[in-house]
Amino acid sequence: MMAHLILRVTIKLLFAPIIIFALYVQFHGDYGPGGGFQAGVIFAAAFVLHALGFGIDETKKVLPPKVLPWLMVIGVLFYAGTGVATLLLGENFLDYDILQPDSHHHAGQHIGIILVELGVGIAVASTMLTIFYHFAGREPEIRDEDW
Amino acid sequence: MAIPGLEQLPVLPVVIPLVAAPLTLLMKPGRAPWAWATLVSWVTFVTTLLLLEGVWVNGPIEYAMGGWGAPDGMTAPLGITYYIDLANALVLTLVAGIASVVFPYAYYSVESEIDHRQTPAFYTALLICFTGLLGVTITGDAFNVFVFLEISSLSTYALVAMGARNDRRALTASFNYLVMGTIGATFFVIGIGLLYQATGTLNMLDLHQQLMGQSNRMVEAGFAFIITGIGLKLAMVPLHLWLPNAYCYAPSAISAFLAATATKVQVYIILRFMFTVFGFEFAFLDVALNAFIILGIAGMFYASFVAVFRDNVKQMLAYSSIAQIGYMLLGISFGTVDGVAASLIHVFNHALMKAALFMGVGCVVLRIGYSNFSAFNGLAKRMPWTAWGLIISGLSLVGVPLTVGFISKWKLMEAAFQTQTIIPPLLIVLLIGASSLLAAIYIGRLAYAMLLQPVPEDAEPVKEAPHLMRITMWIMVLANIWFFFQTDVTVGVATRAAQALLDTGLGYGGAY
Amino acid sequence: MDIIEFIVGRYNYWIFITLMMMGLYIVISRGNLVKTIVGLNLFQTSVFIFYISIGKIVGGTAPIIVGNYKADDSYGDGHGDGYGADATVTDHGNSGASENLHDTDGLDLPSNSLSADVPAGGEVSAASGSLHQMPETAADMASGTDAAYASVADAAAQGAEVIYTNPLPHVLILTAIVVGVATTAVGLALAVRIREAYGTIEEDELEAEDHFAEFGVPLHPEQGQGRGQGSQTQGGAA
Amino acid sequence: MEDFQTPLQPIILLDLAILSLLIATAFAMMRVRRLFAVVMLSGIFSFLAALFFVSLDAVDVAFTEAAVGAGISTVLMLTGMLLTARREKPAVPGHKNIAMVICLVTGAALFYATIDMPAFGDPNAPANIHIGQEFVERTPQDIEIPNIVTAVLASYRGFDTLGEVLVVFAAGVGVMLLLGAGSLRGGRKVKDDRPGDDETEHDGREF
Repeated sequence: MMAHLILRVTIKLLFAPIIIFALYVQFHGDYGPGGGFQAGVIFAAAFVLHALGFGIDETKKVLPPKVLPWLMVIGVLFYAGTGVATLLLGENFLDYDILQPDSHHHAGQHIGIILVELGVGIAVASTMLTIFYHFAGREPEIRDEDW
Repeated sequence: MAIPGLEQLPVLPVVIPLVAAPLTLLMKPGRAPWAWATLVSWVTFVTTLLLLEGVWVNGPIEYAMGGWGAPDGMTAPLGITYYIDLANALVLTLVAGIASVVFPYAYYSVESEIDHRQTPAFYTALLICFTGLLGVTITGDAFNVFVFLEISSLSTYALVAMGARNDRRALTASFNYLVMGTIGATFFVIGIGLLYQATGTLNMLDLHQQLMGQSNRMVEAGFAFIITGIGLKLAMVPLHLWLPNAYCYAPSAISAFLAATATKVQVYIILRFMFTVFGFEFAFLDVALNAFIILGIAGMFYASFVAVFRDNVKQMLAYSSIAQIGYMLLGISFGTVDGVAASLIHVFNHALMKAALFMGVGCVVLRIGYSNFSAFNGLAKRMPWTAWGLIISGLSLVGVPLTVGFISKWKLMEAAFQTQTIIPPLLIVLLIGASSLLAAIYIGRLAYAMLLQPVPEDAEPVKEAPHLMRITMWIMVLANIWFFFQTDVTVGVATRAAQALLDTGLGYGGAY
Repeated sequence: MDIIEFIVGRYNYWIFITLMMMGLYIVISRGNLVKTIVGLNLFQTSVFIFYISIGKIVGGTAPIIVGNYKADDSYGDGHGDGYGADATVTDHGNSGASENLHDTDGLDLPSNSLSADVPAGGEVSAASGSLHQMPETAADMASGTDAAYASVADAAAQGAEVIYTNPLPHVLILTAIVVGVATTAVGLALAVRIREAYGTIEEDELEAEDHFAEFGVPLHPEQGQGRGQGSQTQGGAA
Repeated sequence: MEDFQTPLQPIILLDLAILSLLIATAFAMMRVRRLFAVVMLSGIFSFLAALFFVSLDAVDVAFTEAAVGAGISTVLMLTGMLLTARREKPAVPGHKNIAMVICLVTGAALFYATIDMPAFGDPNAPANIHIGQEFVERTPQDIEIPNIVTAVLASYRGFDTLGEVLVVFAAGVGVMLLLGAGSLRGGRKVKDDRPGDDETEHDGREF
C-alpha cells in the first residue's frame, strides 16, 4: 500500500481545494465563467480522484451510494420546483420575477438563477457520481491479470 | 382558454410528469411506482384533453416560458415558447391517452420481466420518456425539440435494454438504437445550426418568417439534415434498421408504449418542420415530398414483405410499424390538406392498433413466456380474450371496415385521388390495396395459428392474462371500433389540424 | 467574390466538417463498441465547434459584461443613459431611447427603438453588430447626451468599445455537451452489459452471434455485409 | 451585405495550429486500435477543443468542455474500457467502404452549405444580429448579471436547461437500470433458462 503514498498524499492535499473551487464556480457563475454544470462536474471529479487513490470502497464510506439518488432527485426538484413555485405564485413557468416582485432591481431573477444553478449543481454532481460508482463498482468480466 | 383561471394549462402536460418522474425513483419497489406513474399519466391525460378543447374552441395557444415572450418590435420571443395548435394538441392527447392505458397495463408484465428491485428506476425512466415525448410535441422552439428528443431517447435506450432478462439481443438492439439515434439527433442539431446561421432565430414560427423566400444553400442543407436526422429517429425506410430489434426485444409494455407513441411524435416533428418552418415555395420541399412518395411506398412494401416471413410475432409487428410509417409519409407527400389530414388520422389510428396488438402479445409473453408463432398455436382456446383482441386489432391493421384501419386507408385513398404527384393516383390506390393485402397475409398467418392450429400436446395449461391487462388491452381494442363510428372526432380534428398546419405554413396565419 | 476572401472566411468551417466526418467514419465503420462511442463523441464535439464558430464576431470578447459592473441604482440608471446615447449613434436619431429605457424593467421593457432597428443596422457595419457598452462610470454617462455622443464617437474611433460575441450558441452548446456526456454514459453501460452477455464488443462478432440465434445458420463474415445489406439478406433468408 | 471579410490577422496562425492539432488527434483516433490510447486521445481532443473555444470567445463552453469532455467523459470511458476490452480488432473492409461513402456524402452536403455561409466572424451575419444580439443588449436591464451566458442559460432559455438536467438525470437512471442493483450480468441467451427467476422477490404470487 506504500506504493501509492505520494498519490494519496497529493489527493488528500488537493481534495479540499477542489471542493472549494467547485463551490466558487457554483456561486460565481453570475459573474464569471462557470455555473452549476461545471461546479457539479468538478465536485464529482474530487470524489473520482479520491476513489482512484483510495479505492472505491473508501469513497463509498465518505459519500454512501444510498444518498446519491436522493441528491439527484433533490437537484432536479430544486430546478423544477422553482418553476412550480413561480406557477403557484401566478406567473409563467420559470418566470423568476415573481419571486421578489417589488424589487426594482431584479432580485427575483437573481434568486431564481441562484436556485436553479444550485439545483443543476446538485443534480449533476450526484448523477455523475452515481454513474461513476456504478461503473467502478462493477466486477470486471476478465480480471486485470488475465489480459 | 377553455376554463378561466387556467392560464398555466399549456405547461402542465410537461411539468406534471417532469416533477413526478424524479419522485418515482425514491419509492419502494413494487406497486407504489406503478400506481404513481399511472396516476400521473391520467392527470396528464386530463390536462391534454383540456388543452385540446381549448385549442379547438379558441385557436392556437402560445405560452412563453419564464415570461420571455416576444418584446415589442421583435418577431421572435426571447426565450422558449410553447406553441400549441390542433396538430400538436392532437398528438399530445394521443401520447397521454396511450400512456394512460399502457401504464396501468404494465404492472404484471413489468413484474414478470423486470427485476423487482428495479421497478422504481424503471417507472422513473418510463415517466421521463413520457415527459420527453410530450415536451417534443408541445414546444415551439427548434432547439428545445432536440433537448426533449434526447430526454425521451436516452430513457428509451435504457428501457429497451431491460428486455435483456428475456433475451440478450435487447442489449445489441438498444446499442444500435443508441448509435443511430445519436447520429440522427446530431444531424438534427447540425440542421438547426444551419438554419440558425441563416436566420438568427430558433423559434419555429419566427424561423418560418425569416426563411420565407430565402433559398440559399445553407437553408437547403439545413432542411436535408433535419429531415434525415428525424428520418433516422422515425425509422424511415432506408434508415429503419434499429427499429425491428428494438421493438422486438424490449419489455412488452415498452414495445406497446413506444410503438404507439415514439414514431408518431417523430412524424409530427416532420410535419411541423415541413409545413410550419419550411411551408413556403421552397424548391427542396417538392424534392422531399417526391422522395417521401418513393420512400413511403418502398417502406409499405419492403417492410410488409419482410413481416410476412418473421417467426417472432413481436418482430413481425415491428416490421409492420415500419410499413405503417410508409403510409404516413405517403399522406404527407401529397402536400395537401387532405393528405396531411389522412396522415394525422393514420398516426392516431395506428397508435390505437399497435398499442392493442403489442399489448396482446405482451399477455402471451406473460403467460407462455415467448412470442414466436409457436406460442400462438391454438391461442383462441387457451386465452380467448387475448386471441380475439389480437384478431380484431389485426383486422384493424389490415383496414377492414368497422375498424379504424379502414378510415385511415379510405382517407388516404381519397386524398390520393385529389392530388397530382409523380405517381398517378390510381396506381397509388392500387399500391395501398396491395400493401394491405400483404398485411392481410401476415395477420392471417397469426389468426390461422390462433384459431385453427391445435394446442401443442405437451403445452401446460395456461390461465388467461390478468384482468388488469385484459381490460386495458380491450379498451384499446374497443377504441379501434369506437373511432370507426366516431369519425367526426378524429377526422374532424385531424382535418382542421392539417388545415392549421398548412395555413401557418403557407404564411397566412402567423402568430406574431 | 475574391477567392482568397472566400477561403479565409470559410476554411474554419471546412476543417470542422473534416473533423465531423472523421467522427462519423469511426461510428459507421463499426468496429469496437467503445470506439464507436468515442467516435460519437468526436462527431458531436466537432459539431459543437462548428456551432460556436457561428457566433464568433471578429474583435469580439467573451460575453461577460466588463466595466465596473455593479447591480446598484447608479449603475442601472447610468447604463440606461449610456445605452440610449449609444443607440443615438448607431441608429441616427432615436433619442427617445434613453428616456424609454430609464425606468423600465423586466418584461415591460418597451423596446421600440432598440430592437426594431438593430437588424436593420447593417448600414453602420462596425457598430451595428453588437452592443457597445462603454466602460465609463455612470457619472460620465449621465452628464448629457452630447457628452455621451462625443465619448462614444471618440471611443469608437479608438476602437475602445467592447463588442461581445453572440452568447446564444454558447448556451445551446452547453446544453448539447451535457446531452453528449449523458449519451456516452448510457452507451458505455450498454457496452459493459454486452461484453458480459456476449464476451465480445466487436460489432461483426455480435452481428454473427445474433444472426445465428435468429436463423440458426451462421452469417458468413467474409461477405462483409453492412447494416443495410445484412438486414435484407435476413429478410430473404427467412 | 457581403462587405464583411474575415481579416487576415496573425491570430489565424494560432487558430490554424490548434485546428491542425485537432485534425491530427482525430486522425490518430481513427487509426489507433489500443483503446486506452484512443480514450486518451479523445481526452486530448476535448482539451484542444476547449482551447479553441477560448479563441472563439466561448469561455463558458471551454470550461465545460474541459470539465465534462476531457474530465468526466474520459473517466467514464476508461472505466468502461476496463470492463470491456483493451484492443479493437481490425474492421471488416466492407464496412469501411460504406462508411466512407456516407461520410463523403454528408461532408459534401455540409461543404455545399458553407458556400453561402456568412464569412467566419462576420458581425452582421444573421445569427449575430437577431436574438443573440438582443440578449447582449437586454441582459443588463432584464437580469442584471454580468455573465450573459449564465443569464441566457438560467433565465431566458431556462427551460432548455431544465431539460438538460433531466437528460443527466435520465442518464443516471439509465445507468442504474443497466448496471445497478438487480441488473443481470449480461443477458439471457435464447436457450438459457430465464436468469434471476429464482433470486427475485416475486413472493410467489400468481397473477
